[in-house]
Amino acid sequence: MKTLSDKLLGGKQGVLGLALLALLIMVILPLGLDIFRLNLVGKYLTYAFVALSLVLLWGNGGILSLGQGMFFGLGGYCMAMFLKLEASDPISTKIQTTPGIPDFMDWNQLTALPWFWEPFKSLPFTILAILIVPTIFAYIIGFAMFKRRVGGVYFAIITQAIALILSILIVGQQGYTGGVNGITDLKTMLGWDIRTDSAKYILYYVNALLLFGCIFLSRYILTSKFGMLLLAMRDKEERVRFSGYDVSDFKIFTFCVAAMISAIGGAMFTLQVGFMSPSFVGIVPSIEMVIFAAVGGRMSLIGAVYGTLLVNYGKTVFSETYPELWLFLMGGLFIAVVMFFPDGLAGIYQKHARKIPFLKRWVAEEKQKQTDAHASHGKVGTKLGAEA
Amino acid sequence: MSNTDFILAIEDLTVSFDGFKAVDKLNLYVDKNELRVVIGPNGAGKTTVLDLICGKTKSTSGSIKFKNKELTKLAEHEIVRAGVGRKFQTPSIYENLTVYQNLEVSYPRGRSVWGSLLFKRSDDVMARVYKVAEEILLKDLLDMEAALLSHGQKQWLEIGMLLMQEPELLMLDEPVAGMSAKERDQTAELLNRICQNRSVIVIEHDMEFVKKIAHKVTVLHQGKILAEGSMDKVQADEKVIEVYLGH
Amino acid sequence: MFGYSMAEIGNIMVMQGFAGLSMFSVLLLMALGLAIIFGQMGVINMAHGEFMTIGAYTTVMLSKLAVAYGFVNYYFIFAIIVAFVLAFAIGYLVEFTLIRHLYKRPLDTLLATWGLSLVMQQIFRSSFGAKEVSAELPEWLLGSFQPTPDIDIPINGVFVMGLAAVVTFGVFLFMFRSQWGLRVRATVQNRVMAGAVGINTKKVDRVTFALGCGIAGVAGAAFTTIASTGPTTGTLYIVDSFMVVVFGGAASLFGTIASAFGIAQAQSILQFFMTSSMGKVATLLTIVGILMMRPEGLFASKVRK
Amino acid sequence: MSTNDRRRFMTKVGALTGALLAVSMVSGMGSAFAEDFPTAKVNTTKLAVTDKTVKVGILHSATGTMAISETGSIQAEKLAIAQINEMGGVLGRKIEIIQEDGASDWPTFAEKSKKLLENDKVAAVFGCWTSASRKAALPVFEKDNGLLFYPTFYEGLEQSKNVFYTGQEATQQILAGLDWIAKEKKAKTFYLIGSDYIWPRTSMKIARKHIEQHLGGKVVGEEYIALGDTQFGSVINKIKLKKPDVIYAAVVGGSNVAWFKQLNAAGLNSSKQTMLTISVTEDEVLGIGGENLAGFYSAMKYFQSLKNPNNEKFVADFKKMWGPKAVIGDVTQAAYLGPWLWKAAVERAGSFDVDKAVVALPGYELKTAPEGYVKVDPNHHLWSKLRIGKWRADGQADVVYESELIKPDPFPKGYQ
Repeated sequence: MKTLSDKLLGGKQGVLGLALLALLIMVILPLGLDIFRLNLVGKYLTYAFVALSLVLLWGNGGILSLGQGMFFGLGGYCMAMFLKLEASDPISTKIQTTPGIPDFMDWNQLTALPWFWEPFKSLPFTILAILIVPTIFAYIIGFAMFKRRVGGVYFAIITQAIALILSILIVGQQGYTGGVNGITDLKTMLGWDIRTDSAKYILYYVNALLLFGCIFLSRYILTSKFGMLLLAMRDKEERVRFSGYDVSDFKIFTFCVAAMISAIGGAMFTLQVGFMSPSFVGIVPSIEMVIFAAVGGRMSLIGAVYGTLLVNYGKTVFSETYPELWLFLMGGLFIAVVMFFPDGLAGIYQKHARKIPFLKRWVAEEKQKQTDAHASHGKVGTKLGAEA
Repeated sequence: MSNTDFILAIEDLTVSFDGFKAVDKLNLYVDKNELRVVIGPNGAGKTTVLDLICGKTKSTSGSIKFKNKELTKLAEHEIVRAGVGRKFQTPSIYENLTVYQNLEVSYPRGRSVWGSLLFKRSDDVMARVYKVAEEILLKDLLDMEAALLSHGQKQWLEIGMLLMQEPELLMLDEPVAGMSAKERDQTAELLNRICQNRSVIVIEHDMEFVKKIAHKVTVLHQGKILAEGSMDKVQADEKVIEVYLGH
Repeated sequence: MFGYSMAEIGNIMVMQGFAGLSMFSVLLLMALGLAIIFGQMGVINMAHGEFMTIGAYTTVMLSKLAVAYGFVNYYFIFAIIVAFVLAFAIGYLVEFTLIRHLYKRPLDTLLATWGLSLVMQQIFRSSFGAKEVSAELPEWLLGSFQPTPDIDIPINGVFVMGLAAVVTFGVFLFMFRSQWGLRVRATVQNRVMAGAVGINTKKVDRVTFALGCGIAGVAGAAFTTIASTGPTTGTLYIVDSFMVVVFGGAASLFGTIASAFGIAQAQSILQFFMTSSMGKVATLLTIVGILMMRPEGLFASKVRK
Repeated sequence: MSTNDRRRFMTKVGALTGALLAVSMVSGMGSAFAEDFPTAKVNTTKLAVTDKTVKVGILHSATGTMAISETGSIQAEKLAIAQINEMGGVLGRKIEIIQEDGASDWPTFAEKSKKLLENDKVAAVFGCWTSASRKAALPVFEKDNGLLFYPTFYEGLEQSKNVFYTGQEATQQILAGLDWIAKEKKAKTFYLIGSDYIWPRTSMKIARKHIEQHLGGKVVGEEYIALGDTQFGSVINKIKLKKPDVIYAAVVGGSNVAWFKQLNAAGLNSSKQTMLTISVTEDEVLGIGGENLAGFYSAMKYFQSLKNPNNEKFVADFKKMWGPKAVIGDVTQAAYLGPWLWKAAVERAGSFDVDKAVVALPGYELKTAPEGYVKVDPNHHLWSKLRIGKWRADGQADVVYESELIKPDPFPKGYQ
């Protein structure tokens, strides 16, 4: 029987994986890197939220969304709206025609703050909005699509189209959104300067903790009956339906959770990088984030984090030395992962690392325990069966 | 129609695909605890009838009543929850899950999103899994990944998954296809056992097997009922012989 | 009306109707190849736009040759054929090395072909440079045709329209009147059965995929008359192409034609009355809205599963 | 920059030596010797300055959609730096370039700016092209107290201590051009069309106010095209219906080519329609094709065909380094000014420290600029002239008008 802690940690193997990841993120990287590089890692880790959401949605649920960038963007924009309002106090914007509103609104001849910006003056509202707005958006899309059993490639294409629409809208309505420039020049949160080195360290750790929180949440979902059903649905949707489950409800829920996790990543991105732009909302980043998950192993939560770090590290290194080579590499990565390593890093680990004797023994012990449990219950079952 | 004692009452059921009537004004009644076998040549509409009952296909007109409850307007999962179970022609099991998990997933508790998130593997669930596993002869293979089972065992596993749901009406589409002679006998026994307290509809081609299990046989042809009655009676029917043999 | 004479409004309506038709032929050319690949084979080819770019660069390169050797007036037809052959050949190769391993994993095909599109873009950039280039057009493709002094019908638009008609007719003949088409349709409907009656289904797949790519090449060649060519030109077209195919109902050629027509007219009219960006947003929103209500597309037939 | 480019670049530098020694681009200062300026004194802020070298950054898109436009700027900046090094460098120190790729992605610009300033400690950065990339990088420059030379003509509404803007701000490019076309073509009605982002929108806002308030004209239509859109049929029909005297255009990127091609195909060539654009330079003409553009006007501060000794030499040097087919647009020339202005700033200040260089530069006059004479205003923009070029079919422009020197005014009163 699984206890709650087992569910969150995923057994011995899970504990080991989590501990290694925590060691890397919480200790090794902060000690080994200067604040500039660490801030970069922090930025990558915000993408890991999206990769994580795709492991839930795509790896386990078989639902490929090519629009996760939308939710990342929505979360990021909610945060950015709050920070921008704080940066646009009447004194620092006194040069404008209308002081007290964000600079890009002034350039676009707006003379008052639009109504939907007003509530973003409050931090509690903003935090709520980061979590709720993308979720509602996902719910609407999910409800419309899954209730009508749109799935597979159709879902992928339609989410892509919605991402495109949203990015055209953001660019087109620049008086309200900052347009193609995005919302820039964010400085403080409740008076706390987010650009200082100490702030960056704090934000890095907040981000890391939230990431682990999301890993725990995802793991809980995946190890519950819900997770088993998700896998079952991916492979035999019809069977699940004819076992009395409303398949669409499960898909909508997964899509919403994935949206919320992505949005948290987006909000943390804004805080750590200091701006948000529509270039995250469109198609290209949405697909790139799928590859992060694929490289890590589409079924593995921890793999998603490693995949994100690895691909982005590669991107930074190569774009500094061989920018041309990078696109070849990225393209090749897509092809190679799909053709040769469909289970990504996690798959390679399963295949090889498990052969290390110490690990093997440790994991085998636990497996034996499980089997024993079944065997003993089997006897009980036999007895019951005989009685019936 | 007024209420009846039938567990299943199908009346004037019609479905057409682009003008082609796969099922045409069909009337079919199944008693409580009856094991009914539906036979008929290819394309007779047998599988379509099952699809219509379980909601996979929506009817063009007519009514399907299960325990006097109209099914035609319900969604698939609602029909299942009302007490109808359906096994597909090719075994439809979760290959990546173990036999135990396959059965557990089918246990009728925690069927809502939140229910499944909070679902606990309690003793009564386990007991039920073991009981069904024994019934379907898989109790020694609980930890095996379902993909590794033999074809016949997969068929049983799917029947077992349906039994987990405790359905009042069980519909099986060619349950012994691909089974060895011994497995067929075991399956026949299994079916005879499980129809003690529920009704079962079986689609089958293997006449030997049909003889072993059928209480009553319905012959479908071109979406209509050609004959109905005991196996002996149906086998002697001129029209049935013509459909099967004459061309 | 609004201070314009009836004649003026009439002229604009004629030209506006033509603008819609012209956009229709562009969308149709983009989507036809995809309709074959996606509709018939269920393969998502995200590199479809790059196959168009192959056709476009072929035309640009040939136009340079043509300028150098003085046969600018004739090369264009030749260029279209070369574009087809080249895109067909590369498509054939791609199917052989990549796509055929992934038929059972449509979502993975999507990712692999996206990767392919990145690689192709970088190949274009490395070989032709990052700058956008234009083909030197023959005299007879330039300017406009004037039925009355106040009506201008762009000749390149007429050309693209004619080409779209020819290609559509060709695809129709191929699919419904040729032995090959019969094999393709048989394979789509029942792969095992088709194999059993002696159809080489693998070869059918390869040719079908390559044909779709070849048509993309033709589309790319045609677009050099309207716009320029750069390494990332293909990405501009890919979402529109998919929208047309999905909206029409994936398996139906007729649906593709109808949906290209509908989308083109809607967008061209909306862009006349709204701003250009908002016209596009409104069109896409409508498509997505309709698809949510009718996910199988406009012209999918009801089949017995 | 590809390794190929780099190799070519190195060989070209050698070839340039002779020609360059004869030139002293910077006025008054001449070349300095490093011994006269001890490192500890000229660098008090831990920049990457040694006794022999000083590091600077070049940050443009070498890949992605913007590579098309930014390549010219990279080339010009490298040319200027090579020439300065030939003359003995800055304060006796050779300039070393660290080039980063912004990859046409705004966040990447911010990331790379951070790398250049915090990791590499460069003394100055020449870079950014789009406003979006500048806006993304700006907070980094302000926080790390970096120094950016930004080459593109842009919408204005910005002035930062850490940035010098070597292109024109919107009023410099727009007002004089509109005045000229209104007078020259007796234009009363205008149709404004641009790509859908901040620069065209802000430019059109200024243009509209100028047309309505100062020229007594009328704007009969205003239209924005989604970036990358290539279908102009409906827009062209709208224009035909309105029959404006002048189309005032700021369409960019791939859309630009489609716009001109379709305009011509629809019969609106320069014999029937006057158009003034603020988004076509020699770089864009390559893609658009001279025949589609012939007879239309561009308003820029620089054209490759400018007749003056500075420019003739600049064009020759540029082609020597980057090949005879290279063309030079407005932004390329503005990018070329960046390294020269930075050199002047450092030498006037006698220090690489950003705080000192920044105050030293305003008031400086660069008489050797290819565009002629420019002066640095206290608001960090340049005084410059506006020129109207009429395009020829061969892809060059005839300069038909040249304004007086215009004071930069990034926050124009009455135009906001």
